[in-house]
Amino acid sequence: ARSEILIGSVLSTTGPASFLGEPEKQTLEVYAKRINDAGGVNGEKIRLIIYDDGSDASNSRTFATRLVEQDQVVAVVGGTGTGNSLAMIPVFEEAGIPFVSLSGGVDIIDPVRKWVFKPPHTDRMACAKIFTDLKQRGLTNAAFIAGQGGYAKSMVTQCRSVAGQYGIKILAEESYGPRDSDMTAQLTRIKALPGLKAVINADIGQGPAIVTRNAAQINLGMPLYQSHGAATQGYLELAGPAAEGVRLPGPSLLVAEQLPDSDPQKKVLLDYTAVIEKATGKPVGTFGGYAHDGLLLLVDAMKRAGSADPAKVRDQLEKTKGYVATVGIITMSPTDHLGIDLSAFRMLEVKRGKWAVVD
Amino acid sequence: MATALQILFSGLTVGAIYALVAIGFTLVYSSSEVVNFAQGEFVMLGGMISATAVAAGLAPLPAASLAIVATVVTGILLYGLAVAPARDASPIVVIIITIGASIFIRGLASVGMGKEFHTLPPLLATPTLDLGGASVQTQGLVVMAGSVAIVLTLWLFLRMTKLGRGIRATAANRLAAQLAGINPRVIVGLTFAISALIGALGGILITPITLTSFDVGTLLAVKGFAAAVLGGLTHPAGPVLGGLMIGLLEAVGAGYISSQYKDVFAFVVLLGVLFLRPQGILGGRAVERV
Amino acid sequence: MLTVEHLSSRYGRIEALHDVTLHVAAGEIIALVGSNGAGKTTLLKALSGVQPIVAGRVRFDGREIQRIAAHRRVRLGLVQVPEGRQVFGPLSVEENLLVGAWTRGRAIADDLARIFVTFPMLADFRHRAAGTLSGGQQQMLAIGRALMARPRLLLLDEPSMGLAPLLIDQIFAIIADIRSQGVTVLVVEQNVQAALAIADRGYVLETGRITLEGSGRSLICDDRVRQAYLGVHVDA
Amino acid sequence: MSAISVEHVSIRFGGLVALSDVSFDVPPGEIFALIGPNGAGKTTLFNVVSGVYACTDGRIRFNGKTITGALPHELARKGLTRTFQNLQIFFRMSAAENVMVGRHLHERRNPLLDFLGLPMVHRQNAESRKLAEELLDLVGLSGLGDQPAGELPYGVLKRLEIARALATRPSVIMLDEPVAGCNAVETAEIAHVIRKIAGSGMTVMLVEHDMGFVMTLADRIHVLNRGMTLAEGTPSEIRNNPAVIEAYLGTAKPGETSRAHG
Amino acid sequence: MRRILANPYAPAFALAVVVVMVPLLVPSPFYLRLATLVFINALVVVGLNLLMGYAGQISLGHAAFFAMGAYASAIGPAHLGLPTLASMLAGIVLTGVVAYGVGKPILRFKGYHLAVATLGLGVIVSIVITNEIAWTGGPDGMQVARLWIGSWRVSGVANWYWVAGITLIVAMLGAANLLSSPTGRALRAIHDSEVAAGVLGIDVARYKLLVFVISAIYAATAGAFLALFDGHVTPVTGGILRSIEFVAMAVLGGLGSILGSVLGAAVLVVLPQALTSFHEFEHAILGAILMVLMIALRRGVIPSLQSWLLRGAA
Ligand SMILES: Nc1ncnc2c1ncn2[C@@H]1O[C@H](COP(=O)(O)OP(=O)(O)OP(=O)(O)O)[C@@H](O)[C@H]1O
Ligand SMILES: Nc1ncnc2c1ncn2[C@@H]1O[C@H](COP(=O)(O)OP(=O)(O)OP(=O)(O)O)[C@@H](O)[C@H]1O
Ligand SMILES: [Mg+2]
Ligand SMILES: [Mg+2]
Repeated sequence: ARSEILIGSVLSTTGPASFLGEPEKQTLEVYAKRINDAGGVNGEKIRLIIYDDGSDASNSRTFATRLVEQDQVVAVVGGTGTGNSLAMIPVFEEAGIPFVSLSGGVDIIDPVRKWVFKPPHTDRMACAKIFTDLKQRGLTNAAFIAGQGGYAKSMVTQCRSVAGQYGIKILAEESYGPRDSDMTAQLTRIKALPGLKAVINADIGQGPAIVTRNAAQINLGMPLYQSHGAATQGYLELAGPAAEGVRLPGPSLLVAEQLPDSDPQKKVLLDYTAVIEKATGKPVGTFGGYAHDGLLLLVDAMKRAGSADPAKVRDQLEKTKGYVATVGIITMSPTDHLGIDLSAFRMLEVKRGKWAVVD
Repeated sequence: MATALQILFSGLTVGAIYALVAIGFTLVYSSSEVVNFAQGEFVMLGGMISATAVAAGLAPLPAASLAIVATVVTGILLYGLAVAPARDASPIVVIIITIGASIFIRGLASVGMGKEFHTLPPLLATPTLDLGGASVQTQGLVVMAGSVAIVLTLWLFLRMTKLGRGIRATAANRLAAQLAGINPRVIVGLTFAISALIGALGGILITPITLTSFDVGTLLAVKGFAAAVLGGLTHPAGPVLGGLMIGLLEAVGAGYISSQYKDVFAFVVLLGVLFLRPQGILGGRAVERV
Repeated sequence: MLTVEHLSSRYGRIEALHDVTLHVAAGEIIALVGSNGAGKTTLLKALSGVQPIVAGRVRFDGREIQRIAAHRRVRLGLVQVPEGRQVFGPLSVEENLLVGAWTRGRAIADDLARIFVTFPMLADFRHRAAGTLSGGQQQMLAIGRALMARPRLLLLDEPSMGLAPLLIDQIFAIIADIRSQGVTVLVVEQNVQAALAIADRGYVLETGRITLEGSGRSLICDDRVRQAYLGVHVDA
Repeated sequence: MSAISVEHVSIRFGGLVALSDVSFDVPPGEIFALIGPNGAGKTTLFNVVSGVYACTDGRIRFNGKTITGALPHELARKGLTRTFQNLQIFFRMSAAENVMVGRHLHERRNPLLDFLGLPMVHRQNAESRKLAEELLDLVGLSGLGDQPAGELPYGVLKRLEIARALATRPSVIMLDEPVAGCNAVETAEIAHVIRKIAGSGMTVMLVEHDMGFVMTLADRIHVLNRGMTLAEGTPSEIRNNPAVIEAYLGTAKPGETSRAHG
Repeated sequence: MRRILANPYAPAFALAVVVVMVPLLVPSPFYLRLATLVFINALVVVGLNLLMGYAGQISLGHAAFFAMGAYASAIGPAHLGLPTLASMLAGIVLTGVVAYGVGKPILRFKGYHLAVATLGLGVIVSIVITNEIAWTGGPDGMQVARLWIGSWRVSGVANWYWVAGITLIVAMLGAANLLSSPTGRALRAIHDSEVAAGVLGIDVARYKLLVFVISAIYAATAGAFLALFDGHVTPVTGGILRSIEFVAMAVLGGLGSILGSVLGAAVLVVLPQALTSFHEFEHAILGAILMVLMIALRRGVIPSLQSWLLRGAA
């Protein structure tokens, strides 16, 4: 037997998606160390090999090949953007290596592919969560303002496709560029739409904070929703008081302390929060949580398989049942490589500069 | 009406930001015909060092001073260690060197100051103002005033002072400048230092609006470069005009045409302008005789 | 005032100057003549410091200057009018002249006025961009710019090139005049006759070597010079 | 029919009138010189005739056909080319390649065939190269073909431009100060070359300040002053024209101060 | 020595030797993939070098042509039901046509103005690709169907290695042919003096356009190869950063040197792979190496080495 279990990862720690990739990388590193300190997996230490694809899908593919051919890893967790994951999938499918993707796009697990799994919420779930909330509040006319990155575009596309099911009318889809610093023009245009009841901002990075501030600046006068991409402490700090009242679908991770003790996730969430805050000095966020779930799902499957053999690990991944993760409680099956449902999301609202649970 | 005004202010705010970045380009260009692509990193350093220092507990003013000093030192080092040793290299080679420098600076900044976004408090206590039914960020006004002030100073400096003349002479003909007793190294090094100063100042002023992170430099540099060229690299007011035009066109595009294609709109209009005035909006006629 | 000993200089593999030795005494006018490609320009550039030298010594006022940077030699009073004029194109005529006085203090208004008297055409165009001037006008500007530095030793590279006949006369008159004001002059000229006529001494440069030297008058009378540079057919 | 006729040509740069109502005719095969004080507009006139500048007013005809506003390469195709006072050498090429570029119009050039590198392209290259060497010989630059042009001295480059222009096989060649920077011997060599090409029927227009050169070479001389025609005539007429002496030649007899000529 | 260095076909032969040797020396699919990426990038850079290094016209928008070739190969089969080969070829031709249409007006600009105009072209193309999600899949990109040439399914590293390698050799031979021809001389003349080229009968505008179109076709071919090779294409393919990277490759290897173009591409493709072991310092080191290389070999790697070798030989 080998003395080390090699696990590969390709993340976007630079480039436009570095906002996601960086916390993913930190989480993987912190947890790999913890796992090894606790004796490793099946008595063997794990070793992570992490590459930065600079948010370029062709690079992801090159690194995927490198992981398989040169490094000979037994499993891969990673792929920050959906495009990056999609570009790598054929490599892992061909090589027969289990791949736990950290990207949001539903295309990754729909259709189901033999070797590909993914813990993160899909953007379609975020849409559903927002639309449900809108409907409950009777705000059926909404407009989108979104960035031009993969996360934002994909979310808007998904939302558009399910809006009808929730009786939501989308009156406008505005967008802004990757480094735009003032979105008042777009918001002004949206604000002037007759009958509009709510605005949804789909983006990651600095965009949501600027939109939130600009909305306050021009006195938008209607509820503003963000996506789970803004579910970070950083957003609250950057947007400042302007964020008051903003809602978003977020993982329980952000409100772990507010959960009742009976909540099955509470312990996992608090543990994760404590570990990351101690190791990095930075607050936790949704995306780091994905990496935590991805790595631990793999480790869990390896433990159940009693080996790091790729095929056995894959089979065990597919048999994951009731696994408590930061995104929710995961139960995979041959027809479902995602394993969570809408209940994994909570509607959060910013109250006095903090996240508060609405439902 | 209020809508139009709001869009106008949005355009002016963004335009002033581009202008502030663009000004730094013209200075180095005016002494060496080189566009320094690390200019965006000067802007980044100004904002990031200030923000990091503030986060570490420093008061805003000392933090900003620290950022400015550090950026100017970076500018001088960039010239002394990377640009000056390349001596007689052609401008395109020096440009690639500055691109290498910008990758280098960005890489170190990401390690040293992290990859998170940061912000700084705005300069004025009232963050927004109501003007004719539209609301503007006071910081936007500060940025506008700042860029106009910098350009005026720079213009006076280049046109009216001996040193300014020396800078322009060095750009026009380095050999002849040497034969007139000018030390081109000192001159070009000086312009790097001043443009780093302008960059850092710009970075500090715009951060309350744009937020900042280790990689803001690249796109700001691209927009600033376009603004500087379109406005006219050889005229000190060129970058401001170019920046404001790009900002306004983007805002008009986003507000009235299509927010997805606002950049396309801005670019097409500006290229049209370039056809009418190939030397840039304010650039002097090219003096090239046979 | 200037002594050059065993100077060699090269462009890449090609040696353009071999073992050149010459001297210029204070107050002299020295003419340097030679065919196209002889190395005259290279020699002047080596003296002014913009052309590296591989061997030899250059002494100015007894001080070795071959390691001193070009811009610092200007401060010592060694000023060159470069070949091909090299004006600052985008700068105005007046600004070009002011840059010429870079190494000097503030009292330059008189000098400026004097240049404008010498070259009235420049006065007419003082606010025009130098790059738009005609070739001859630029030549005047280049000479004027060098004079603005108040040289002690003026190196002139083909000052009469591209100038109208009237002006050529004037240029040689100016050379004589500035010498009378105590400036030493080393002039490279293709107008060999005129140059040797006003020169105290002259050197002939052939493919990078000094092959002849002597007083201006003796060189004009030298058969080799007459045949090679003045186009006078001499029966052997 | 005149090879070149310039009819009432004017051009302004901003406020400056560089040429004002200039007219003259150049008969085929003539050596026609243009002289005048610095800044008189000689180069500008060359620029207008060769299509580098568009004139503000007036008309230019070439072998009877109006060419006003035509681009330089169109004129070259018709048989008109020139050299430059401010050298325009292809510095990144060898001397021979500079001349080969002048053969452009007479080469069969099809980018696709060129891309494929067919043997005919190579044959043609060899032929052009040979012709280039011949022209270099003609202007007295034998053996310099392989020298990078950027490394050649000023005087050599002036001749290289002449060889390059000749390679286009023009019917009219315009030379802007061809002997600037040349000593008397070199000047005589170039005069010889010019006589030779004029002898072959080519029309030569030239600008030059070397009066010895101009007076011995030109059939006719046109004098410009401040953008306007001052005089036109044969060398001896011009030499003795008081207005020309006053504005341009000076009291000294041409040839004495400007340049010695055997 | 000198003869070899001066031979215009030497670079293509040198590359041919390398193409044959690499699979024998390092048969791992990963290295072959890297080599293939080098070939694909080099294809763009050789074309760009014709434009920049020889004709002296800068382009900061060549990734736009690269992306057009890539997306045409993807969109044809996915949305129009065309065979991959046909849509690839159509895409390359179409890119040439676009380059012609765009080049006609913008090549009137010079220097930095041309840089900005081409930059604008790049920005426009990447915005279109990002926003026309129905056609392009938006920022996440789209799958690309496999290429069939007759009954040969061109997929996998081994196949693409040879396709890209041989195409590059052909492209280099073509470039070398072009340069030692009237067309090439016209381009080089334009670089040094447009006005002199004009009075010698060269239609400056036409030749600039010609080389712009040729370089666009090189880029589009390379883009198509990348898309078909990866099986997935995203808008990053056409981003400004990619355009700047191409320019950096050309300058690093040496403007005006065909072999330099290949080397420049090789350095900038391989270096990031080699630097991964530096983890977070990867980028800082990449930037530092780029700077040091450019300072030390300031005419580009190949021309600098060449003049150094020649000097040594003399
Ligand atoms: N930049 C250069 N690179 C290489 N060789 C050069 C360079 N400049 C000049 N040379 C060579 O050096 C030699 C001397 O040139 P130089 O310019 O000094 O001659 P010159 O006497 O001034 O000629 P001219 O009368 O034509 O101006 C010539 O053989 C020339 O080919
Ligand atoms: N492109 C231009 N822009 C502005 N002014 C110009 C331009 N071209 C020429 N001029 C002006 O036109 C006038 C004539 O210039 P031109 O070069 O024709 O003179 P020239 O007769 O050739 O003089 P020289 O004998 O000194 O070469 C000059 O005053 C010059 O400054
Ligand atoms: Mg000379
Ligand atoms: Mg002239």
